Amino acid sequence: MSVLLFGVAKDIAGVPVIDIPEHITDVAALKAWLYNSYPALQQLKSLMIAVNREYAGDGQLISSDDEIAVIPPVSGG
Amino acid sequence: MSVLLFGVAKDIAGVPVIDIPEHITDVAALKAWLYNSYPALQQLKSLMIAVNREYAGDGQLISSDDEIAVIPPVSGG
Amino acid sequence: MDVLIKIKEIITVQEALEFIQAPECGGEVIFAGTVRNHTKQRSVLKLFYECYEAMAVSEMHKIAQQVQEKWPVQKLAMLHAIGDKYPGDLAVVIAVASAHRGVAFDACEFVIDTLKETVPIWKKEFFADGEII
Amino acid sequence: MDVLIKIKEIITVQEALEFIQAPECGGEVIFAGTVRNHTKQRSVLKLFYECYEAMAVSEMHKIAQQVQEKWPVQKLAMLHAIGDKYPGDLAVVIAVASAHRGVAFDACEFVIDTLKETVPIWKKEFFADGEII
Repeated sequence: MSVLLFGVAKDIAGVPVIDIPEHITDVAALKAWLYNSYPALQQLKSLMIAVNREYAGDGQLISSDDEIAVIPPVSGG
Repeated sequence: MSVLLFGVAKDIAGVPVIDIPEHITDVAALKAWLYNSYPALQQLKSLMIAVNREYAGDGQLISSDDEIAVIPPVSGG
Repeated sequence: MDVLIKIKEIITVQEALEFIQAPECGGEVIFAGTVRNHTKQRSVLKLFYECYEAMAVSEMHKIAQQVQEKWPVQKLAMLHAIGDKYPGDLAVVIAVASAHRGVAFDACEFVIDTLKETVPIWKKEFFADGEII
Repeated sequence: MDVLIKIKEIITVQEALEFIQAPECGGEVIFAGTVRNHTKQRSVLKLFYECYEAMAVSEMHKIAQQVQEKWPVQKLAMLHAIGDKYPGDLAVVIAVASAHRGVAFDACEFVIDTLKETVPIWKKEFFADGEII
């Protein structure tokens, strides 16, 4: 299952797309896996996950059919 | 002593400048004279007098050296 | 604070925008007031703006002075049109540049609100039904 | 309400202004956010803006939807620049047209505040001292 990375999350991982293990089936598990794999992410003020271009809550299920993205604190404008 | 008229005050008087009697020596007297001479002015929401390009209170003295203007409700913008 | 004040036949947003450009400012707020084609459900043909120019400029400078006392604003442009103005034409432009956008919004709204209350400019409305107010 | 949403390399105030022109609207408020030459007392060389474009456009449409529910706004333009931006360059333009100016001020400030909170766009700051944040 692939996950898109943006902003400083992309810089921390060093790549714009990562593959995550298949046993991850919800947003909470994805966040836990990300914090464990890339500890520098823990220093961010927030870390949101978007599923199919919508901000997702921790309980939301994810599958390989979804477009999943890691959204660090936004800074547009 | 001459007085400048603007906006609807000018339309009511029919001219942009009027002469007022010399016995008028303050703003209150000028307003009273204006309301008496042009009763239609009484229907305006407000009538301000400017002396030397500054809004003037009723007690302010006026003389023929001053630039005196009648300011009906403004409607710029 | 740098201030541009003008009362003239034709004004443009561009002139105000160019004046307030400053690399030390991040937030620019512009108010543009244009002539509407109706007011209170009545169709408007045109407006005619006139002013007591010397006093109007003096009152606009007083507003600028108040802005400077209240907010950290770097640039302020106040342009007002006079003469015949048709629906869609610009009547007034207020442009404010500040390092912070909240300040620019507050100052810009204060300027247009105060201008409408204190600056000796008058409009005459020509309605489609022939009435003139 | 008519809405113009664009994310692209070069944006102009003119494009937003032209879009919101409407003879039935008297009050237009424009916010222009430009790149400052310093931030927190440090000299800025440039910013680099990137976005998650499909989601950014979707979030901008959600903001437009909220505006429509809250205020009688006729026109709304939201333009955001991406790529390298230097001091003085435009980063964002929000333009709102309404029949009444108070509404236009409130809606414009709401849009830029919300955009900064919810729209997935990121800037990287390149400082004169060599640091990149």
